[in-house]
This record gives sequence, structure tokens and C-alpha cells, in this order.
Amino acid sequence: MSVAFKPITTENGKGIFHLFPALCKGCGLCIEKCPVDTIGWARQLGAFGTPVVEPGHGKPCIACKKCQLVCPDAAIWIERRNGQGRTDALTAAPQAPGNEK
Amino acid sequence: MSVAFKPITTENGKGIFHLFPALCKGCGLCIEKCPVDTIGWARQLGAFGTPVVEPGHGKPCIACKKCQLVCPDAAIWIERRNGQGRTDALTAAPQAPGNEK
Amino acid sequence: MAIAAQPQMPRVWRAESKPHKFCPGCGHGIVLKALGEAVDALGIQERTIFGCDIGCSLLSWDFFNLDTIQTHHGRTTPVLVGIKRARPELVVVSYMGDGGAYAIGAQHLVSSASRNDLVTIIVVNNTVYAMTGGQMAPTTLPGQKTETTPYGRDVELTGRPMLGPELVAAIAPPGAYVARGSVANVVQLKNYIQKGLENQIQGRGIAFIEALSSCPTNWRTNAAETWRFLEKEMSAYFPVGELRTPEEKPAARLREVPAHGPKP
Amino acid sequence: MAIAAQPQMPRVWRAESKPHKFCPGCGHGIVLKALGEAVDALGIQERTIFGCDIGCSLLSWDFFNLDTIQTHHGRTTPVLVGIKRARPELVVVSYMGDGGAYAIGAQHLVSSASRNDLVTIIVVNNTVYAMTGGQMAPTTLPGQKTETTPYGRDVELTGRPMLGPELVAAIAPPGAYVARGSVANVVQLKNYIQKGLENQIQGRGIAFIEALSSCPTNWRTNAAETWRFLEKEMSAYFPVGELRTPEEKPAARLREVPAHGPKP
Amino acid sequence: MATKPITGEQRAFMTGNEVVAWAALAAGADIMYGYPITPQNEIMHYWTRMAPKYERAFLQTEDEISAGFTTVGGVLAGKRAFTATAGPGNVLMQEAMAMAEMMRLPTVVVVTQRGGPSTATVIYSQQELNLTCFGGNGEGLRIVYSPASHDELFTYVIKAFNSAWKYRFPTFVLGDGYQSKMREPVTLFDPEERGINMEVCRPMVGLPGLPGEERDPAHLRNTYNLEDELYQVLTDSIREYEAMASEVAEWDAWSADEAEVLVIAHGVVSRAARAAVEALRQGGVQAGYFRSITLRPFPVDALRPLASRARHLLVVESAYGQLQRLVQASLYGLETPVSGYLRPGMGITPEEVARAVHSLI
Amino acid sequence: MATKPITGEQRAFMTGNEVVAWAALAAGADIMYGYPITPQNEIMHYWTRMAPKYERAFLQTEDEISAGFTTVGGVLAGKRAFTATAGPGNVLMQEAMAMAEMMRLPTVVVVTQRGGPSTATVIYSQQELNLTCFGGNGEGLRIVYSPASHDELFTYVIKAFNSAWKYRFPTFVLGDGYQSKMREPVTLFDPEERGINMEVCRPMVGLPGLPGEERDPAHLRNTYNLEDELYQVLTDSIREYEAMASEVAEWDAWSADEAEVLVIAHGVVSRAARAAVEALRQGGVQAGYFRSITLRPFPVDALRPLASRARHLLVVESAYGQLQRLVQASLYGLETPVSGYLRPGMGITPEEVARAVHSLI
Amino acid sequence: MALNLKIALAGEGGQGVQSVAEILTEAAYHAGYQPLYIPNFGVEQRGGVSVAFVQISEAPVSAPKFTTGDIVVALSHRAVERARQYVGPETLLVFDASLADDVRRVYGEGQKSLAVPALAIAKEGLHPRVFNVIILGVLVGVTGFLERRDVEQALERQFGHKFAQDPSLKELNYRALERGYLLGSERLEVGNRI
Amino acid sequence: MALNLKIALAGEGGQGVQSVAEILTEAAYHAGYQPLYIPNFGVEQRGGVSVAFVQISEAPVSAPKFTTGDIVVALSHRAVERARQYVGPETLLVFDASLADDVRRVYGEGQKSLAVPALAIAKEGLHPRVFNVIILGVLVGVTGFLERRDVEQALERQFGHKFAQDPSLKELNYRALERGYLLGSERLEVGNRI
Ligand SMILES: Cc1ncc(C[n+]2csc(CCOP(=O)(O)OP(=O)(O)O)c2C)c(N)n1
Ligand SMILES: Cc1ncc(C[n+]2csc(CCOP(=O)(O)OP(=O)(O)O)c2C)c(N)n1
Ligand code: SF4
Ligand code: SF4
Ligand code: SF4
Ligand code: SF4
Ligand code: SF4
Ligand code: SF4
Ligand SMILES: [Mg+2]
Ligand SMILES: [Mg+2]
Repeated sequence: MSVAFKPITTENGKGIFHLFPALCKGCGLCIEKCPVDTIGWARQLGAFGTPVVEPGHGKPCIACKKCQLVCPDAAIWIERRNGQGRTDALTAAPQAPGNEK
Repeated sequence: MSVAFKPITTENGKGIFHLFPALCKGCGLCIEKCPVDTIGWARQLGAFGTPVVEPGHGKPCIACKKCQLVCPDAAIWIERRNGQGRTDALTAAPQAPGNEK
Repeated sequence: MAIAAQPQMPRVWRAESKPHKFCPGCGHGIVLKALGEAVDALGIQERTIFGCDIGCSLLSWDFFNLDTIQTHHGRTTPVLVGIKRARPELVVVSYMGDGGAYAIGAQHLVSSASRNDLVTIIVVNNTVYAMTGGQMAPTTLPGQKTETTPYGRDVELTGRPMLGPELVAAIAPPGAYVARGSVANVVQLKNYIQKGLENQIQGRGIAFIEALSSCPTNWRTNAAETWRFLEKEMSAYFPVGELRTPEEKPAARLREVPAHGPKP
Repeated sequence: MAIAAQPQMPRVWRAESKPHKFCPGCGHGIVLKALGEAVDALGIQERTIFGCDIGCSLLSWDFFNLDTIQTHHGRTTPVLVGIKRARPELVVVSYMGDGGAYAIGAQHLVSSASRNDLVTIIVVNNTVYAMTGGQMAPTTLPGQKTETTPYGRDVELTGRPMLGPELVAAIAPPGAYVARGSVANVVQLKNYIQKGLENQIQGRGIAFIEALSSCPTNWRTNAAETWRFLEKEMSAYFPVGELRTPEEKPAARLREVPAHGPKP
Repeated sequence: MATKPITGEQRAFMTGNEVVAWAALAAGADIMYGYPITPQNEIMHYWTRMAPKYERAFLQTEDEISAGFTTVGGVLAGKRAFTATAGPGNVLMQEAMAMAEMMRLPTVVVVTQRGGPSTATVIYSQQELNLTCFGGNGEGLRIVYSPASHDELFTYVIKAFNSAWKYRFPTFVLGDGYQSKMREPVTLFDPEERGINMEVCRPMVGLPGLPGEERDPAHLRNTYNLEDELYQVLTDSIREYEAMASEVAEWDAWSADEAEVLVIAHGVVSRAARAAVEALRQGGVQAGYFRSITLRPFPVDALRPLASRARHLLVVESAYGQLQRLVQASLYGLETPVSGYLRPGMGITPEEVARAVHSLI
Repeated sequence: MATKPITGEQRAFMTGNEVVAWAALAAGADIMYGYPITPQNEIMHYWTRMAPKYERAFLQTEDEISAGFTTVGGVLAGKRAFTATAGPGNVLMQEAMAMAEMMRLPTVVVVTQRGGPSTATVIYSQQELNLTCFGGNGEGLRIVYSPASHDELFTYVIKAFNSAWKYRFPTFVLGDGYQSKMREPVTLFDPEERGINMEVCRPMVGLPGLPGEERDPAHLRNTYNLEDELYQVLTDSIREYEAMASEVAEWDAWSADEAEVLVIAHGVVSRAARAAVEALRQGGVQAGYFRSITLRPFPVDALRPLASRARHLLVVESAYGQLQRLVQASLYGLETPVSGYLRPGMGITPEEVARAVHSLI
Repeated sequence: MALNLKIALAGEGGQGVQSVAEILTEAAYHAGYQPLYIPNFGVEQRGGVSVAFVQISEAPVSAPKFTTGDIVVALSHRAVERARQYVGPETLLVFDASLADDVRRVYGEGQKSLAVPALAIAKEGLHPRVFNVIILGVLVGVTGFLERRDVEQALERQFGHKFAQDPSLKELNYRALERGYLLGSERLEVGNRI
Repeated sequence: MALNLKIALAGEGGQGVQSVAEILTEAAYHAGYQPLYIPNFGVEQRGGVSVAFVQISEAPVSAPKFTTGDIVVALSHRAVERARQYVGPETLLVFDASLADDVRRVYGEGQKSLAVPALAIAKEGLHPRVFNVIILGVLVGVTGFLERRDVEQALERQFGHKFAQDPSLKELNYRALERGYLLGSERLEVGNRI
């Protein structure tokens, strides 16, 4: 990837919540899907000049990744605290066979 | 009807076989459908310069009207010998309500 | 005055334009006989508008003593829907071939079905593009030779025959009437068409009737082969019968578009 | 070198064009995530051609690191079928909205289904014409207010929402894959899309996947209302699940169009 | 009967699309058929909001092909029917308009030109002149009005219905995305109060009386078996078209006689042209301005003498020579040199026109 | 690899539609997409018979819209793809051709003109000139060849593929129903043996290499957000079109210098024109003949000097002034009077042309 | 002047005028001429008068249709009327003898013409199917520019597959050709005058 | 000369420049002027720079767009760049004070301009939602041809239904308008010079 996005990284509960403000459009879809209601609006503004999101507004994160799944803009990456974030099926980019560089 | 068609009328078996040569295109569909194989080619030429049909080539007509039904050109009218031809459901033109003149 | 025996044409047929322009043995003539009988039976000649497509159906542009409009290839249904929306009191019949209905006009068929337009559509399925000289149609049978499948229709490359009534039945709302008849059974076909007209008159919804029909010219068949192909091969692929009946929905819907401005 | 945390975009997403051009909360982004994951999982990036329609789908013209062609409204499937017929080794994805698929492009959908074209079609059903500002679509729910149904969709006048997968399932030959997913269940949706791509790769037949999707801009909904409309109202009308699976037909069909003349 | 949508004269500040919807209402249009496309959409939006109040009808079709053919159905049924489209939609609309041209059907289409070719932009251009005047596989027997302001948009939409039903040629109002989307003051009025009589709309099918008995059935067709039959039909239509041409042709000119540079434009661009010419005159430059209000029939009789007495002609358009081709073909035989200021898909300002005029002198 | 369809020169007596099919085979066309319409049908009939023998492909589409867009797909994939249509099919084909024009796609379309407008007749006309040259919502950046004989039909179908792939403008061979259906002698040949190199067809999508890593992905679009973006794209295309115009323009003339009447025609009508001119010359009338082989770009540089030295111009066409409008627009500035012998949808014989010439002198 | 022959043939759909034109021009082509043949065609597959336009020349033919034929053939009631427009004062009108009344009605008495009892011959001596081959023979005879062999080869190319299936058919056709030829060549001088 | 004002406003999709243009021209229309307002629009529903072209004149306005504005308003990073083409030497560039660096980079030091701390005021004193109403006030102040009442009536027509639901909103808007007006009218001389 020739482009790099700067995350805001927040540890919360079982998850490490990486939020990429340059991608987040503040739609709020993730907020509604979080089973523990931990996501809420942050002060920082995102891609469209609207507030981005952050964890810590409800119960601790259980690293279920629902927020990451539904985010239309890939603006959230949840790492589990044990550091296995990149291996999850849908949410991580698998290596295409033969494309390992 | 301001146009009149001249029939060739042949009595055969239970039916009176009216054939309108100006309408008959000699397709032969009726021949194939006659259950008693009474229909065959006549010497007279029809609308397209091809032979028209006539009864009398097989067993006597049973006035089933199949030939009339399938004729795409309305070139056959089968009257039953008792003269009830005009009353049959599909094959006769019913009076449209209110259109009696 | 004693009148000589006259052809038993449906009353709504126009004798002046007979013999009609279809080929010898063409099924169009039979379908239009069934339609004529149905119009006669319902007594709706004065308010029926007949629309024919491009395809051999266009040859019926002066077939009936009905106000008739011959439209473009595949566009008969929109024209008649346009008329119906403007004058709901009229009964509109959209008459076309399988090419017009299932290929170039398929978006109109699908949309009228899903809108439940008050139109009676009659599709003559003769498995070919007849007017243009016998090319493959959406309804051409597997293996059938046509001008564009000279080695027989290859289902792997060109798919399988389109099932029109099945398609309409799958998407039309309640109130729709959908059936497939055949010129091999004229009484049944007339029956279906009559029900289709009634469905429109009662404001229940769309009526769609496919008629299996013959095209000896492009099939290059004699009468015996014509019947065999129609009754054996086609009927095996395209089952005849009613697919949707409107009992699900009460008769009702009548829309009015009032006239405006200085109309006559 | 330690790399900072990066967004977990599918590998085939093009980071340079992100944030993408869709509105906040738009379901297109989620559908394209599912598609990206499926392409990644199959390792077909090098031979996949992505085609997008006019409609909000056009905003994905530079979305992927895939050769992409943005076509006309409703015409994406013919363009990709044209490519596939010319180069069967490619995997073609036809991506469009409900308007493109079920209204203006319905004849192409019907025909590709009946031909069993080897193409994977993904239709984003958001119940509106989103790109043009929220008019009624074939999928608009009964009573739903849109710019052209300002008093709510009247089913008597405009019919009922189109059931796309049901339509395709009714006419597609054996070998077809037909499913309806939703952006509310991304894992399942990705699964369906992946099966749809496999169906094409294995030469079984057409693959058609509808995705229920959100359009907060034209729905004028906040996040909570967006989910409610999608998960409650839309899902009630449009059942999610697989309608046709290709097990009926063995994998096989691979056609080759060899190159002629002095090609590279 | 429903109340009149407009009584008296009503001054308003609104978008062109809204003006079109009001004009159609005021003209007594019975039914609109349409398919969404930018920049035409709001015509439908306003129509669907207002139509039920005035007992008018609307049908959203599946595409522009259907919008065109349902409109054909509407006029066949004797209703004042119309549709609106743009760009690729206008391309598709041509199939139905070719049929309307052949069968002399009084369809009315409002075109709001956008960038072309293809999907291009949803914004603006004057690139649909050729398509609207000559689209289809025929000879362009159509009436095409090109309004330049909201007041004219209102007037010519009403007039389009009347010309269509009077002369029986498909009639178009050729607007553009700018006119559609911009707001400016406009005066709406009831045509009757202004002494405009709406042409009577006579049905072509569904006439009273039992066909074949009480009257001949209407047997309307667009297909002929012989070259000669077609030729006869076309010759009759062409004759009637040419006979009405001078009656229908409209134009506007200002300070156009003996101009050093005669600026020729149509539609919204003519406003920039006129403003430039006014400014140039004030600056002592002998510029003139001519504007074709009807593009079909083209007002050649009005333009020719003016053009022949000018020293230069400058055609200004947001297209690449579509008006210029029409001008040159119509004025063939003159020697006045023609130049073009041709900006396909771009708006044109008075300053640009003035600059282009200056570059010629 | 399949054997060559033609080796050496082969003389034959066949219909024009058969000639087109052979020409496409000889040109190495890979795939035809098509929808039936008279009088084009037999192109498909011959192609479907022969294609499997030479490993070429065919797809019968659901309509001309699809035929146009699948053809677009074929050329995007890098294949020498073509389609054929006529009349109302040509009207529908314009949507895809507008896209091809915008995206510079080397589509090849054979048009066999029939009577118009609308369905009209399935026979013959020259009424699709305007549609084929300028159809769609654009500026007509197309190449249009108008052949007059079976030999030319063969040659120009081959050339159409080369012009399309070389210059990247949608290219048309504008035939007609007469040429389609008539039989006359023709010489078929293998282009290579005549020293004609077929342009290499490069794919625009499905290129080798992992997109985004080993190469940039192809991101092809026809929609732009800003007027200025579109203007830039159009300006580039127009520049390239104008640059190639003199290279591509073709014409034919006979005894055309200082003609008392210069007869101008195209396509099959030009045969009658030439025969008439020959006969007139024999009869002592100083008639001349000019024929536009390319209608787009129009061979204005060739025609202008001849026309300026003629005393009368007579445009002869089976349409109502479509060629005449092109001629007048192109020759603007000349004073030579122009008349038209205009017979929409009708065949034209040498005798008629001669009579029309006589009426001018 | 060199050969430059214009023939229009008109008949009912099933009468085979297009075949006559096809065979005649095929033969002429193989004999080294530059023929041009164009059928008329309309929207009806069957029914309607069918017209074939044939031109045979030593140089390439100009326009595919012509105003006036050197020979015009009319084989049916309706064809007699339809062919009217192609008949000029110099035209030789060939018609089936059964149509004499129609011809007189439409063309008066003065028309240069040749009545051929082809229908009668076909029905009686031969077979209705070869009616058109008799006409072909007449045209070959009247025009006199083709070798018999050229015509037979063209017949063979057209019907060869049928002849192979049924050799009696070949014989029938050859006899029909011969009969027509004899009828036509009696008027050879006409052909020469053209 | 009579009033003939050209204003271009550029901002992000959500910033409400089109509303400003709409209210301003509505007000001008009701005050008896001949305004013309046209938004730019593209294929994206959201995102992208939004531009509004406003002209207010005593006579009907000619072309809907113009080459150079008398006043150009730029409210975002990207808008500063996008607006460049409408800014001439005489143009007054109005921008949010937070964009001072961008403005300097793109326009250098010499540009006639007015920095308005609208974002800051909106965020702190008022509410982010009324950011654009502050800008509206600035324009009314700078141009000085409108009565306050005209503007308030136009505001009322635009937001009346919302004000009815939430009267505090009305108050907020009026305050925003007032704040902007004060900022703008300090530069009234500029307006007069136009
Ligand atoms: C737009 C357009 N495309 C193609 C045609 C040519 N065309 C005329 S009829 C026809 C097919 C007719 O087939 P079908 O609809 O099945 O009717 P049938 O003749 O078999 O009764 C076609 C393709 C046309 N007239 N218009
Ligand atoms: C021929 C044509 N007609 C109409 C349009 C205008 N148009 C663009 S997008 C669109 C509707 C898009 O709706 P949908 O396909 O559902 O996609 P969405 O935007 O909802 O994702 C329309 C009607 C067009 N571009 N071309
Ligand atoms: S991972 Fe699950 S619990 Fe954690 S923030 Fe996201 S949705 Fe909430
Ligand atoms: S779903 Fe994504 S874009 Fe939307 S608010 Fe959450 S992180 Fe931001
Ligand atoms: S079915 Fe009718 S037309 Fe055919 S042969 Fe029998 S009578 Fe004649
Ligand atoms: S009525 Fe029946 S039995 Fe008699 S001829 Fe007709 S088909 Fe035969
Ligand atoms: S071609 Fe076929 S469908 Fe057409 S009229 Fe003849 S038999 Fe009927
Ligand atoms: S308008 Fe709707 S569908 Fe289009 S991008 Fe925005 S949210 Fe998505
Ligand atoms: Mg058919
Ligand atoms: Mg949608």
C-alpha cells in the first residue's frame, strides 16, 4: 500500500481500537452495532469534517469486531489484545495465492 | 359484412362443408386434424394459387368442426346437417350485447 | 333475402382485409381468431384498442374492426400502457411475438408485470424470429436449427428457451392472470384470452397469455410436421395451463384521468 | 521496520482512492468490502474485470486495483458479457443498482439469465434511485416516500417491489447461482459473492446476488433509523438466502475464443 | 373540475424545472410519463407533488424508451401528454420520437441538455441540438424551441403543446442543465387569461362509434411494404412541414443590421451573447446579436438578410459546431465569413463572447 | 490456428451481406455480436455458418442496445469485434456508440440503411446518414465509410477495422438495403497478400500483470464531475479527430473540374450519378461527378475547389437533404448554387439523375 | 453497343421469379458478364407480388434498379398491374398466355409482347413445379446471349442437391428449360434488337 | 452604475453554501432585485466541493455563470483551491480565518480579502450548525444593499418549519446572522466599491 493512514489507537476492554480519521465519515453505523455500546462520538473531525468515533462510551469492548465489519469505509481496525488482529477471516486482507511479496 | 365470399359447398356425412376458396391458402392444417381423414386436396386453386381442400377423401364427415376450428383463415364453415351451424360457441360470431342491428 | 353461406369469422374480424397477410398455416391467424371470439363474447369492440408489434404480428395492423396501432419492435406494451393510463375506460390488448416480448421488450414486460399494469398481453410463441426470416428467438428449442443457429441451438452457448409465463408469474402482484395456451387447443386459448380481458376490465391486474403457435414458413414444415413440432416438441418444453388466476384479489381498481382544458 | 497499524482493507481495494466517494453510511462500501474479500480469497485479482453502472455504483470506477470499466445506466451486464464472450479466461463482475438491474436494464438481466451467461452480477438494492436524488425504484417499499412518490408508493398505481432474485431464479437454467444477502450480514454476503464468483470460474452458469443496502442520504435517516429500515422493513419484504445453487450441474463449460491475425 | 393551477399573473423566484412543471400544469397537460435523469428530475418531483391536486396523472416508466412510447400512447388516446429527459435518455427517446415523426404524433418532450457524449456530466451543455433536431432514422420533421429564460421556458412549454397539436409534429423544448437548476424571477400566468387558446386534443384511437359499422376503424401504422408508399407518406409530411415552417419559425435580434460582427447563439448562451453585444456597442464596437428561438424549423428567412449585411458571423455555443453547422447549411451561398466560439459542455460568459468578437476585428 | 478463409484473389457473385461476412472473416474479426434486423440479417446468417469453421465467435443479443454494448465489451477485451444493424436498430445502437465515442473505443458497425423514420420499410434508403455520422448526444467524432459496390464493401469493411483500431474512433460502414440484397461480381482477397497490415488490437482491460502492483489498473470511465474535466477530454479528442481527418478522408471524382453541373452523391446512389454523368458527357453536357467515400470526416478539401469552379451543384440522395446539409455546411462561403434531387427511401436511376441535371441547364 | 440488358420479373410469392433471376444471373456471371440482380422484398414472408430486377452487362452495372426494362415478365394477375411502371414503349412484355385479358386491359393492344403458355405446358406436359424454369428458358431464348451449357450449369448449382436425390427432377427441369428456350428463341430477333 | 453583484461561494458538501446562496437571493428577490442563483452539481451526492454562483442585479442577469466574482467565499481547504478560478485582482475573497495559511499559499499576500472567524464563533459562542448563517450575515454586511428584514424573512421562509418546532433554533440563527452582519458591515466600504 503506497498510501498510509494515521490511526488513533485506543485500548479498551479486550480490543485495541484503531480509528483512521482520514477514512471515518462519521456515519455512526458502528455506534449502533456495538453490542456493548462502547462507541461514541469523539471531538476529532474526520474525512467530511464531521466527528469521528471512539470507544469508551459504554461497557468495555469485547473485541467482537462488529464495528469493523459494518464500517463502509474500513475506518476501524480492532486488534484483539493478544495481537491476533490480522488473522481473522473477513476482516483481514488474506494473501492472494502467489501474491506474497 | 360488406364483403362477400363465395363458398364451395359440399355435403358430406353429417356435415355441410363450406369452403371459401378466396380465403383458403392451402396450408393443409385442416387435413391433418380431421379425425376421419375426409379432407383432401381439390383441383380448384385458392388465395395463393395453391389447391384448396374438399371433403370426401376418407370416411364421412362427423361434423366435429375440428377443421373449422384450426383453419387460420376462416376458410371453412361446417354446418351440421340439421342446420344449427351458426349457434356453436367458438365458431359462430355471437351477437355483441347492444350491437344487434 | 337469402344470404349465401359466409365464413364464420368473429364479428370483430374485418372481412375487407381478408384473406389476411399471414402465411398459409400460420398460427397467428388462429390466435387472432381466439382473440376475436373473446372480444365478441365480451361485447367490448367499441372500447378495445388493439396494438400489434413489429414481427409478423404487424401484419394484423388492419386485421380487426378495432382501433389499431402498429408500434415498434418490442414497444407495444408501453404504447398501450400509455393509452390505458390516459384513458382507463378503454380495454387495451398488446399483441406481439416471442422476440418482441422476451428479448427486445423484456424490460417492458418485467416492468408491466411488476407494476401490475391493466393491460392484456398476448405473446405468440413460434420459437423463431419469423418476420426477419427465422433467426433464433429466446424460445428456440435446444438443438433447433434456425438461421443463426445453423448447426442447432447449443444450450451451453445460448442458454435455454425462455419461459415467459413462468417469469411473469414469479413477479406479478396478486390480481395477475397468467396462462399459456396453444393454437392446438383453440377453445382453451380463447378461454384464457377472455379471462385475460376480463381481468383487465375488472381492474384486477395484468393479464399475460402466451400462445404456442406455428410458423411453417420458417420451420420449413408441411402440415403434418407443423402439428408434430407444435404438439410434441414445443408442448413438451412449454407446459400449457394457467399459472396465475386473479381470485387472490377482489375486482376493483378503476382509475380516472379526467380531461382538462378545452377538450371536445 | 515497524509498520503502524493500517486499515484492514481488502487487498484488492485501492488505498489511493480512499476514502471512497460514497456518502457516510452508504451500503455500497460494505458490499464492495464483501466483494473485495471474496476476490482476495479466490486470488483472482489479476484476471477479474470489474464493471460498474451509472447510479451510485459509478462512484466505484477507481475503487479497486482491478481493471475497471464504468459503463452506462443499466448496460454493465452487456458490456461484461461482451468481454467474457471474447475472453472467457477472465472473471467478470457486473455491479449495479436496483434501477440499473430491474428497470432500464431488465432486458439484459432476463436475457443473461436465460442464456446462463458466465457473469457474476451484484445488485445493490437500496429501494431508491440514489444517484439521481431519491426517486422511486422498482424496489421501493409500499407506502415509502420518495421524490416521485411524495405521498408514499401507491401499490395500486405503481405495483409492488420487484423481486429480482426470484425473477432470475424462475428462468435461469441449471447451473445458476442466485442469492440475496444484506449489508447487515457481511460475512454471509461475502460468502454468497464468493460462491457467485466460483460459479463463473467453474463455468456453471450465471451468478446473481442481490445485496440489501443502505442509502441514508436519500432515506434521510440517522444511523439507528438506517439499520431499522434495512433490517426490519426491507428484510421483511425481501427474504435473505440462497434461491438457486449450482449443484444441479457439474462444473465444466469453458469456451475459448482464439486470437486471430497479428495479435500481440 | 379541478381548480386552475394559476390565476392571474404570478411572479415567482424558482428553478427552471419548477417553471416547466407549472407551465405544463397551466397548459392543461393531462399526464406526464418519465424516467429520472439529471438535470431533469425536479420536473417530475414538482409534477408528482402537484399533479394529484389538479387531477393530473403521472407514470414513472422503466426507462426512456418506455417514457417515449407511453407518451406516444398518451397522445394517441387524445391526451395532452409529455415527458422530459436529457443526455443518454434523449438518445434512447429517439426511437419513440422516430415513430412520432412518422405517424405525426403530437408528443411534447422537454430536454434539459447535459454534457455529452455518453454519460459525460450531469451538468450542462448544448450538445443535444443535433440529436433533438435530427435524431432518429428520419429527416427531422420536428419542432424544436430553445428558450433562454425562465419566462420563455414557461411560455414555450405552453406553446409546445399547441404547436404539437396544431401541426402534428413531435415538439421539443430544448432547455439545459443551467436553466433547469438556476433560480431567477419568472412570471407565471394562465394562458387563457392571456388570450392563448389551447389547441383541442383529438384522440386518434378510442373514438366514439362502433368501428367498422358506425365509422372506419383507426388503423395506424408506421410500416410500409413498398418504397413508393413510404415516399408518398414522407412527401406529404415534408410538404406540410415546409408549409408551416415560416409560421412557426421564431427568432430574436438586436442591433443586428449592418453589424461588423453578428453574434449568433441559441438558448441560455444567447443571454451572454446579447450582454456582450450590448457591452460592445457601448464600447463603440458595431456588434449585433441574432438568436434562433426555433432550431427546427430554423429561421433562415430572418437570418439570411442580416447575415448577408454583416461583416463577420460569430456562432457561440456550448457545443462543437452543432449550431454552426445549421447556420452554415442554412446560409449557404453567402460569403460573410463565419467563426465559432465553441465550448462543448462549458458555460459561456459575456466576457468570453466579447473577447471572441474582439479577436475578429 | 484456423486456416485462412481466403487465399489469393477469389472472384465471386454474391449478395452484399455475404460480402460483409467474408470481409469480416478476411479481416480477422474475432467475434460478431448482433440482433436480427432486415436488411442486415444475412450478415449474421453467413457469419454463423462460417464462424465455427474459422474459430470465430458469435453472440446473438437481446436487442441492439445489447449488441452495441457487447461489442464495446469485445473491443475492450482487445478483440476485433463488430456488429451490424439498420434503421430502428441503428437508432438504439447510438447509446453504445455515444459511449464508444467518449471513451475512444474502436467499435465497428456495419449499417444497412432501410427506409425511415421509424420502422418504415425494410428495403432501402440513405436516411441514416445523419444518425450514423452524428447520432448520440455528442459531436460525431466517428469515421463513416460509404461504399458503393461489393468490391468496396469488401475493402471498406476491412479498412474499417484498421481505421477504428488505429485512430480509436467508432467506425461505421454505411451500406444500404440494395447493397445488402443485390448480387454482383466481387473480388475477395486476403488483406495480407495485398500488403494490407491489420492493426494490432490491444486490450484495454484484462492486461497482464497484477493491477496496482505490477502496473496501474485500467480505470476507464465516461462520467466526469466537472465541466472542465469533460471539456479537456473532448478537446483532446477533437484535436486528434481533426488531425487525422485529412489522412482518413476519401472521395472519388470524375470529370469534375469546371463542370457545368457537378453531381454530388454517396453510396450506391453515386453509381447512378456517375452513369448519368458519363451519359451526359457523351451527350455533350459538361457534367461532373463527385462522391464522398467518407462521410465523416467529410472530404471538404477535395470538394471545395471543384465545387467553386462548377456552375451548379446537384446533390442526389435517397434522403431529404441529409447529404445536402453536409455539403452546404462544408462548402459555406462558396456561391455556386446548390440543388437537390432528394428521394427519401427511393432508389435512384441514372435516367432520373440525367433528367435532374438537364433541368438545371 | 455492348450487351446491357434490363429485365424485371414479377410474379406471386410461390411462382419462383427470384429463382429465375438467380439462375439467369449466375449463368451470365459464369459466362463472363457482369450481372446485377436484386429482389424486391417487403414485410410479408409470403403473399404480395415478388419482383426481381436483373441487369446483365459487359461493364459493371450502375444503379441496382432501373426505370424501364428491356424485358418485363409478368406471371400473375396482380403482377401484370404491378409491372406496369417498368414497361416502356420499347419494352418486350413477356407474360403467361392465361393473362392475355389482363394484359390487354392494362397495356392496351399496342404493347410489344410475347405470350407464353407456360402454365398450360407446365400443368399438362410437365409439372407445375417447373413453371418458372420454362420462363427461364424463354428468357434465355429471347435474349440469346447465353450458351445452353451456362444455363444448365447454373441450374445444377441451384438445384444440384435436389437433382441428386431425385434424378427424374433433373430431367424434368431440363425439359422445361428446353421447352421455354424453343418458345423464346422464336423471338430471338427481339433479343437482338435490345 | 446600478447594483450588479457577482458572488461565488465554495465549501464542503455539508457546510451549507447552497443554503446561503438560496437565502441571499430569496431576500434580494423579495427586496425587488433580479437575482440569479445556480448551484454547481456533480455525480456525487455528498463529498466534493460545492459551489454556488449568485448574481444580484437591478436588470435581468445575463449568463448564469461568470468569469470573475466581485466576492468569492471559500470555506474549506479544498474550496480555497477550487475558488481560485473565480478570483480576479478586484475580487474580495472572504474566507474562514482558520484557512489563512491556505489562502496565503494559493493567493499570495496581495489578495483583497476578509478573514472571518466564523468556525470559531460557531463552535464556541453558537453552534456548528449555524456556521453558514454567520457567513450569510457577513455577505449581507459587506454588500449592504439588503434590509435586515428582507434577510430575516428569507431565513424564515427557508427554516420556518424548523423554527416552529424549536424556537431556540430561531434565536440561534438570528444571533448568527447578527454576528456575521457586524463582521461584514465593518467592511461595508468594500461592498460600496463593488
Ligand atoms: C429495433 C428493431 N430491431 C430489430 C427489428 C427487426 N425485427 C423485426 S421483427 C423481428 C423479430 C420478430 O420476432 P417475434 O417478435 O418473435 O415475432 P414473429 O415474427 O416471430 O411473430 C425483428 C428482430 C426491428 N424492426 N426493430
Ligand atoms: C439512459 C439513462 N437514463 C437515466 C439516467 C439517469 N440515472 C443515473 S443513475 C440513475 C438511477 C440509479 O439508481 P440505481 O440503479 O438504483 O442505483 P443507485 O444510485 O441507487 O445505487 C438514473 C435514473 C442515465 N444516466 N442514463
Ligand atoms: S469490537 Fe465489538 S465491542 Fe468492541 S467496539 Fe467494536 S463492536 Fe464494540
Ligand atoms: S462506521 Fe466507520 S465511517 Fe461510520 S462512524 Fe463508524 S468508523 Fe466512522
Ligand atoms: S386450414 Fe384453412 S386455409 Fe388451410 S388448407 Fe384448410 S381450409 Fe385451407
Ligand atoms: S367437421 Fe370434423 S369430420 Fe368433418 S371435415 Fe371437419 S374435421 Fe373432418
Ligand atoms: S413467417 Fe411464420 S409467423 Fe410469419 S406469417 Fe409466415 S408463418 Fe406466420
Ligand atoms: S446517495 Fe445513497 S447510495 Fe448513493 S452514495 Fe449516498 S448513501 Fe450511497
Ligand atoms: Mg416469434
Ligand atoms: Mg438504487
